[in-house]
Amino acid sequence: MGAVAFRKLSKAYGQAPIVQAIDLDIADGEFVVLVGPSGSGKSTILRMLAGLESVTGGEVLIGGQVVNHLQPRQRDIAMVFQDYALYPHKSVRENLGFSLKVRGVDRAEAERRIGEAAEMLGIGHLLDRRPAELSGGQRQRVAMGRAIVRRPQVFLFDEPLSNLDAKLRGQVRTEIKKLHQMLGTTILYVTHDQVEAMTLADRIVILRGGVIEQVGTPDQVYGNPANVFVGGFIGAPAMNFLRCSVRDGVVDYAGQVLLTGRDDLPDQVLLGLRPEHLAAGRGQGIDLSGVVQVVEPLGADTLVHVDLGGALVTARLDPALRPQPGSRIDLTAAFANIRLFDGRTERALPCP
Amino acid sequence: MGAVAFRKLSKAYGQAPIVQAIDLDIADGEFVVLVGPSGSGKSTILRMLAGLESVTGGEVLIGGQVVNHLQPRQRDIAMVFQDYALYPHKSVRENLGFSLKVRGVDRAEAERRIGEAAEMLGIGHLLDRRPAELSGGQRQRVAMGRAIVRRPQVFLFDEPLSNLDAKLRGQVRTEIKKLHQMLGTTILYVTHDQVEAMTLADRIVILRGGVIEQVGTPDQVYGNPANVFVGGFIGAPAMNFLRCSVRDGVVDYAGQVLLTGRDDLPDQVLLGLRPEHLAAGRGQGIDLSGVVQVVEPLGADTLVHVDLGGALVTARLDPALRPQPGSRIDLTAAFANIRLFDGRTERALPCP
Amino acid sequence: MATPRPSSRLRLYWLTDPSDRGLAVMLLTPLVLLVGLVVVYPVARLFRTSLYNHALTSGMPPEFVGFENFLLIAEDPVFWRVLGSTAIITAVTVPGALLMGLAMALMANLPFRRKWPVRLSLLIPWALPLAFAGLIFAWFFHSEYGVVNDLLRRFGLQPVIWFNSPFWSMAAVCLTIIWKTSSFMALILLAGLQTIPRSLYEAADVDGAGRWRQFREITLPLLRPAIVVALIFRTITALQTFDIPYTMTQGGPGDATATLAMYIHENTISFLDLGYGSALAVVMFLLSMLMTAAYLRMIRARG
Amino acid sequence: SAETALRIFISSQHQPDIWREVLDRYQEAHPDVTVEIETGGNTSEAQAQYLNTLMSAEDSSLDVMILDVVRPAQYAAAGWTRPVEGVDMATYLPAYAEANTVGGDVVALPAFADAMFLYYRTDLLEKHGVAVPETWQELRAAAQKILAAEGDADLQGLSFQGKAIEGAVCTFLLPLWSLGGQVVEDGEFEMDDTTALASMELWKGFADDGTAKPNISEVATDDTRREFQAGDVVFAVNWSYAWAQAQGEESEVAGKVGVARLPAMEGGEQVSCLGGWEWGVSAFTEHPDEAEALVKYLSSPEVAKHMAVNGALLPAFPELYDDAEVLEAAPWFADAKEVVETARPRPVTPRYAEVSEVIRTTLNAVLAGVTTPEDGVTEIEARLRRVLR
Amino acid sequence: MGSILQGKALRLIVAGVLLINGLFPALWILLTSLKSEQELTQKPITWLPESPNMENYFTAFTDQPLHLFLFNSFMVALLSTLLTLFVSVLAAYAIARLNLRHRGLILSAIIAVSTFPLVTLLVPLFEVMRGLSLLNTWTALVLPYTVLSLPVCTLILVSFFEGIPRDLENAAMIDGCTRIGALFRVVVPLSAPGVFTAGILAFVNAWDEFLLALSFNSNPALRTLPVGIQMYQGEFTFPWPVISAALIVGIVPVAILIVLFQERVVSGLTTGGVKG
Ligand SMILES: Nc1ncnc2c1ncn2[C@@H]1O[C@H](COP(=O)(O)OP(=O)(O)OP(=O)(O)O)[C@@H](O)[C@H]1O
Ligand SMILES: Nc1ncnc2c1ncn2[C@@H]1O[C@H](COP(=O)(O)OP(=O)(O)OP(=O)(O)O)[C@@H](O)[C@H]1O
Ligand SMILES: [Mg+2]
Ligand SMILES: [Mg+2]
Repeated sequence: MGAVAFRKLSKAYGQAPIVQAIDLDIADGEFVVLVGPSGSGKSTILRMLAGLESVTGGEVLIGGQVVNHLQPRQRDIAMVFQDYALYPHKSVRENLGFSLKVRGVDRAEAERRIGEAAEMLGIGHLLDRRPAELSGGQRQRVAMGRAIVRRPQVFLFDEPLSNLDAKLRGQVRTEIKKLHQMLGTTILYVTHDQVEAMTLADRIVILRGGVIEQVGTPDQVYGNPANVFVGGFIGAPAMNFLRCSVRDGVVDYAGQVLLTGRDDLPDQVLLGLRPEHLAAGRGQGIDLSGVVQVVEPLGADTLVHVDLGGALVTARLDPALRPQPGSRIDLTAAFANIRLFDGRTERALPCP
Repeated sequence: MGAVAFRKLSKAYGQAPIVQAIDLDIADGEFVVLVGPSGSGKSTILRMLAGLESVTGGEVLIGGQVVNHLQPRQRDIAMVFQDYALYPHKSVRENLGFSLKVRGVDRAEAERRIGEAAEMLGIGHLLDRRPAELSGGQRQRVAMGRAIVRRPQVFLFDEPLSNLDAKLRGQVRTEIKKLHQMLGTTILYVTHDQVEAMTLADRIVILRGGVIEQVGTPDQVYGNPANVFVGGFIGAPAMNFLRCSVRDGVVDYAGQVLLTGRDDLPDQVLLGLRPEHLAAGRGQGIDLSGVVQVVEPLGADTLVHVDLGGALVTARLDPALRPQPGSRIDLTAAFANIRLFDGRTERALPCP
Repeated sequence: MATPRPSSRLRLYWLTDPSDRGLAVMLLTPLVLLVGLVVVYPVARLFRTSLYNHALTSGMPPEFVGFENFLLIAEDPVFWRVLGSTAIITAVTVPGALLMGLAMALMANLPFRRKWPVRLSLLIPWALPLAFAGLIFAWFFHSEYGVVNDLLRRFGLQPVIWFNSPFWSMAAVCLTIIWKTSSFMALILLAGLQTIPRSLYEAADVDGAGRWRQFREITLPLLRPAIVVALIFRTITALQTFDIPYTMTQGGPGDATATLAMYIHENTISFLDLGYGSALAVVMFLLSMLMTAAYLRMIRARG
Repeated sequence: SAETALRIFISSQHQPDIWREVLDRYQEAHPDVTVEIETGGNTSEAQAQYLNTLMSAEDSSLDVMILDVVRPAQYAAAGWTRPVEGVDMATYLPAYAEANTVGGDVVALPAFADAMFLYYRTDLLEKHGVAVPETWQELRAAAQKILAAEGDADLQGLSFQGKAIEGAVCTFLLPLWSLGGQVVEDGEFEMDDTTALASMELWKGFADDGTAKPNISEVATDDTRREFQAGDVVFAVNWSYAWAQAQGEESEVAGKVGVARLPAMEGGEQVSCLGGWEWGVSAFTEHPDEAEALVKYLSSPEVAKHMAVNGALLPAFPELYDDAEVLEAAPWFADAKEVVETARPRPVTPRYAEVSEVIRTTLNAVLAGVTTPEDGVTEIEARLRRVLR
Repeated sequence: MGSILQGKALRLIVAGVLLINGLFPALWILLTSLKSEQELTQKPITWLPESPNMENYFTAFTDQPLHLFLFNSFMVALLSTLLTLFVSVLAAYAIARLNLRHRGLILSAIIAVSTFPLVTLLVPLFEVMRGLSLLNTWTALVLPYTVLSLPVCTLILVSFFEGIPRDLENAAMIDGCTRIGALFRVVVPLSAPGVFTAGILAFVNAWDEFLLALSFNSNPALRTLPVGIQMYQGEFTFPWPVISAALIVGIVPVAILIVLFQERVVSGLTTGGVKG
């Protein structure tokens, strides 16, 4: 059925490798979110799966069958393109209905599905416009709608909500979740939005430079990043890292002892601390102290950037707290929330 | 200088009013963020300011002068387009350098500025590519860079970071902030990202359907939304609203007394509660109780959607808390965090 | 701000910063000037002459006769015959060239590794001066020395004396015109094809549209402006068909392949009957404009 | 001194270099005149195209121009040429006097002559013991005999011009004239249906009975020449230019070519069709007198002789055909004299262009089998009556 | 891609047919140019020349100043192409982008220019050129050729300009270009295939034209190719081999030139520019 698998999938443009021998199995009905820095090959992977980009090496499987040589239309997928790719000469309604018309879905049924999708995306009043007469977010919703009206084996979403406001994004996200639960279709979803990634994904795949850095459930990748890159990439604001030296089982940062009794560590470690795990004050586990550099009140929280004497850490503190830039501040974190990484290989180490 | 003002600025496409008699003064050097639902006219306002869209009514002033009839190039502005609008036939370098070349900036200086912008946006290695050979995020950064190399009186940014990953977005955001501090240029910035809006803005303008709903500092609009719309729009997840009836100064929600002694209220109020102000437990001020519907672990927090018997509220709770869907949960919020709105006009009421 | 206020220095402002209308005037001026210089006088004279009895060989001065020339045209059996041939040529060669040109353009737009052979084959018919194309094809269709009949013979078919029969003559003329003019179509369409973003085909591919469907739903609609332009001008030139039948068949056999333009040419250049020739030209102009209006309506109706 | 610069138009196929020689001589004799040659399109049609444009625009840049023999009447009627006075037209071959005189005015003077000849294969005629035919009927018999005996599928008995070109007008007129018919007399339409029909039937008959090829309707002048030269034709009707080529080194039949007068219809006389070119003085010239003087010179026996000797152009003066010098340079002119003398000009009328158009398209249609000879005649009759009203 | 022709075999067949269609006549002319006069009247006809030689080419160049014809044709065509492009680019932009009120009318008027058969305009046009003292100059041909090509070129460009996303032009204006600047620096390069096509059209129109060239430039040194090639003809004779040679010399370099030029015009340039 809709199971998807990549076997040593690679892609290169000329000499430049873009996707490098990726192996991945996605179960039928699974919701997998691809994340990674801009240019890491996310779109390229979706496009290869869709059959829009030739494969340089390896295989793409859908429902257990190698589809490398199948045309996109034979793969039974629907896709939201990052750049929308709306048909400029067709109205929104025709854009949405095109795939149904092509596949011979009957009129009434098509109308019904178009209506549903338009309803869900709040574009019902735009059905007779041409794409050029829409705002950016409206276009994106049409692109989204075009995929939704289909009932394919696999959905591919390439940053489908990036141009929507938070509220709408939340709504559509919920709808996608429902859709997924209702149809049980396999979904590959690219996003830069942490909340989307965390809430939608059965599993998250983190890519960097065309290589998979980690695959895991949202909890796994958030709680136990496989390496410094993943730790830093997942979570906003990003995880803080302190480069510590280890001697005789003592981990110290700039002369300050943070942990003791760890004989299993290499002589250089990176200590990872999420901003939300830092609290003002002392005594929860490890203590740090530094000078407040920038304070960013976000409403629900306040971000405080603190200079620890060399390293800059960000702490997410209570919105009521508004320390003065330049003032000293004490920060503390529980031992349980600390993550350790090898200072050289940057791989995760067993937690304290 | 770079002060911008709109006087009864309107725009209509045919019969449809898109922007409706907007008045707004932006001081020289101010950083104003425009937010609003998709299709609310944000891009249209930027485009009218840039001189790309004709004005249906009212005036646009830059530096105190009416510029309605000036060509875009005479307005000395730089703009990042929502749809990028990169020159497909020019390399990234030429895209960045075009405005400088047109304006006769000398070669070496141009090179320097291009280098700087590319550096800042992490696209230094892409300078010789064409837009078609870039990923979505890379294109967006080029679009950003094209504005940055200029030193205009006013910057217009239309969702300049929507296609970037969280980490990069954070970096670029910081750079924009620095740039603003360094150059003191007036900036109008459209974004759907709450964090960007809150951290960058001197003032936030909230639009709905071409009408300004509120103008204020981030703290103001977050802390004291002028109406239900603003309250619900700013902040993610959105503010929860409970429709309460008021009798004899007693505010009650579905038979549950929430506040007392408020004689100044109309007989219907909406009680607004931000998700982060709800905590598990009882006794902080007002207490609510309901059935857990959906639990969304986000890593740094857990969102819990609770059915209060009719209304659904979202609470942002500690990530360690993972209540079972279907179980009962008690929620509590401090009185200070409650916002009240007129049940009919939806306008804010004095706080308790 | 360095820019002057519009109200204070209105004139300068107009020059440096023309409003849409000012700009439009500026942009259209060269065209208007050139056209005015080159054809307005001739065309005006043409219209005027069409109202005169102005046959040089009559040895009489031009005489104003109003619309008499047009009445004569209506009664002229030769006119109706050449008009018929012209209509046939137009009706056959315009769609013919469109189809052929479309095929050529699609072909030239295919991602072949070497594009130049196709492109060269697309251009050559066109680069061959019109004045010689008819002669050369007359040679090709020659019943004895022509390569067409030679091929027919080689394939065991009965050779045809092309120019002995009105039908085959017309066929040969039409084939030649299609050959010569499909390049024009192909070039315009090829250019149109090149501007259709690839991503639309990708989207259609994903949407499940096959090649034919994509062609119909994406290529054709997006190509429509180019097609209309090509059709307008191909139709106008088809109505003016002259060189190919003139050199190929001299209108023969009899006047079976004589066209309106040949008749105009004959009347003006050979018979020196300028009045009648001009009137015929005016008729041709009206016909062309009628067709053009139909096409323009076509774009507006669906565009 | 008031030097006059004259500009004369010659087709570049008419050997402008040799004309230059005579012009140089003229300049020597008239130091106050310089003559410049302008060469133009090579075919009669291209020249007409050019000259008609120029003349319609009443352009004065040309003073003298060379005209196909069918055009002086038209040009005179249009007022484009200026009559030449004081010339004794009797010195020319009578047909040229006729062709250049319109309503009593001499509107142009002959430059050189041409006519249609019967070309034949001396070798084949000899081999099969056939005499040079004097009537078309004899020609048919001779051709049939030779064809049957030779059994060469590629060989054709007779080649003539059936394509709708100017030559076809001559084709039509030849039998008609032979039977004493006419098309135009004194500018009036004067066609006799029986002779016209005889002509049509004759030609169509040749095509039908295999004397000529079935595709005769696509044969133009040079096709006749080329096929004759390739040895594929026994008899050919053609202008004089074919002679030099047929005897040239590229020819398959060099040395086996004879020329004779064209056959007559039974009971008729042997006639030929007149060709050749004339000098006309432009009506818009700014130097009418000098131009007229020049034309007279160019049309003089002296020049005609020079052109005959050096350019192999047939002279329009009968006596030059017996001139020793001429015959030495072009011996076959001896045979040509008779032909040229019996040549008739095509109808001399300002509306000749229309006459020509009607005749050639109709003949072409008849030869192609699209129309019957009877219908063809009716058609010609009807249309010409309207033209020459 | 945008083709209905799929399947390699079918594609190759169609390509083959089109190639033959396009190239065969030229090839035949080429073969003819290598034959002798007599060979043309052989039955059955020969395909390959019996004894191919270049003599006809030699004749073509010595009989007439073929190089001059080529040069004149080339210059006239080039100048008129440049002028046509310049004028039609401006006009097309006005029609495509400025919201003109009588757009349909303007378009029709422009089209109307090309609906008159040249013959009927010949004489007055001649008078105009004489009035401007332009007879026997390249300009006498360049001007009318330009006007002849203007309508079709303008319409082509209009349809192209309409296809260029407005935001690209907007970006250029923000970057400091005037509208005209944006036109020439962004719109025109992005319409390269269209501009190029218009260019070839104009070029070939000029290259092809016979009637005006014959009448306006009687000076042999100014003859263009079509008129020049006629000079090989006699009143009756039509020396196919030599004329073929001249035609090959006339067509092939131009076609190759255009193709080479075209190879450099990148296609599908608008991709990657805007979202939508
Ligand atoms: N050419 C047009 N014709 C008709 N309506 C239009 C046209 N262009 C834009 N609109 C409408 O104007 C409204 C405002 O558009 P605008 O692009 O300013 O929205 P926006 O606030 O930028 O939205 P987004 O966040 O989605 O980019 C939208 O509802 C859009 O549909
Ligand atoms: N045609 C091309 N030629 C060369 N390099 C290309 C081409 N197309 C894409 N690339 C490169 O391939 C890499 C991967 O691109 P891709 O679009 O998959 O990135 P992405 O992960 O989707 O990024 P984003 O989040 O910015 O959309 C990028 O570095 C891009 O520059
Ligand atoms: Mg991407
Ligand atoms: Mg927008």
